[in-house]
Amino acid sequence: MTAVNLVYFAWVRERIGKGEETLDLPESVITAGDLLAHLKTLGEEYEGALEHENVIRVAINQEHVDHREPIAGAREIALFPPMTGG
Amino acid sequence: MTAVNLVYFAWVRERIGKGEETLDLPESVITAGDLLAHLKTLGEEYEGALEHENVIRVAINQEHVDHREPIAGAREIALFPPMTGG
Amino acid sequence: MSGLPVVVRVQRDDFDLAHEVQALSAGRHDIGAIVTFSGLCRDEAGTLSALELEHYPGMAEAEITRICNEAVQRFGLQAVTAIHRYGTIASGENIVLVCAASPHRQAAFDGANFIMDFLKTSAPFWKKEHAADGSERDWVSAKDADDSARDRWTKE
Amino acid sequence: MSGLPVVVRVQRDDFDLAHEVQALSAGRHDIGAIVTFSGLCRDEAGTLSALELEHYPGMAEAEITRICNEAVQRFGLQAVTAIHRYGTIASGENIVLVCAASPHRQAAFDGANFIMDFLKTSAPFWKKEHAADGSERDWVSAKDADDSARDRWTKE
Repeated sequence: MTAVNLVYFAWVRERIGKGEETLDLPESVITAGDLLAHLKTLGEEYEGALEHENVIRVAINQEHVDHREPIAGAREIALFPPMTGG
Repeated sequence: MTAVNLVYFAWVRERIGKGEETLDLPESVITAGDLLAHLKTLGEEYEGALEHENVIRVAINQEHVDHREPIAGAREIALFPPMTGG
Repeated sequence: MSGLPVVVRVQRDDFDLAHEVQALSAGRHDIGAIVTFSGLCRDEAGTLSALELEHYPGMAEAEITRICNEAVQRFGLQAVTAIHRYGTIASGENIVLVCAASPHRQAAFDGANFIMDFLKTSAPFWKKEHAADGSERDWVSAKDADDSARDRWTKE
Repeated sequence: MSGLPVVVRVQRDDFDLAHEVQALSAGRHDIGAIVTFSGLCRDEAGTLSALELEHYPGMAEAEITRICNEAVQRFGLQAVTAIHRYGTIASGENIVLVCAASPHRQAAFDGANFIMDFLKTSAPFWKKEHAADGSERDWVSAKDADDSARDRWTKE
């Protein structure tokens, strides 16, 4: 098990019901996509927030990554909807 | 003979040696191009200023026109080089 | 070009366009063109009173800086300033400012346009609408048109 | 849109960017984007001290107004301000300002860009260079690149 800091923004944050948390992840969680699948097993709120996995954006250590990106070594993983700034 | 007000700008003005003048034009001068040809008969300074006729821009009553434009009814005809504002 | 030509700020407070342009160009005689883009909160025909701007602190600054540096390289910009606000922004107020300076006009236009297109699609900011009747509306959805606007820069 | 959305001035004095943007957008909550273009006198690596701007009074205003009105129509702009200076303009100083406001960002960018491209090639202004050593240099030549920039707007 490795502990990782997770941060959530916008409606992902609202649906999960918190802005951040530290979770122990099973070793079977290798990629960002694996992380999303794992989170969806943790409860209805996660399931609701991450229902449409393909729209969820992932950043590792504050850099955008693909869902196929390995999360090994991540200090901080962020999950959020498509951005609407500007 | 009809009298017309002519105005000159930039190096056309400098080469002709004046900014404006009123000239009586022979009736054979129908178009803006005819005007350029006529002016070139009036002296070396006009010849020098209008040597490359195709680069000289013409405005009639403060609107850009083609060299083929008839000048009948013009209150003011301006001759100037390609513009370099902005 | 002296020092770092890119200034990025993510802040709650409003910004002052004139001050930023002044800072960008002060003492310089080699700039030929400055293009500024100000993005404002529209009231959507009176139905919207404000936007709530959420952002990812740290990553927001980093991502905008990355985009600006890419624009400096790509368009040969002399200086860039980009400021993005967060928090509650009432209709009529400023949201974002981009200033791009260059010797020539098209580079300044393209640089500012490029920065805005990428900022829209990759800087971590999210907008929630507050309706004029006091109710909270939903999060603004990302637009396909914004992805298309971004993608035209890689199509050439 | 209330009143005439186009303001054009041809003047000897400098202008104030912040004041013009303020005047353009004051009291409005329907503007989403304002793009400004400032054209400045470059010193050409220290060789140029000033530009002498000659213009055709009357026609200069008329031509810029025509261009701005065309941009309002074509890009659906909410407001446009265009100011062009004449007389002696030292390096580092402003020559021209264009501000374009629109609900959406690309229209504001395109509107300001369009106005500058046509202003360059059809507004009756001419620049003469003053060298840094005090001598008067020649008139600036029109550039083919400026004609090309203008012509791209009619090629689509």
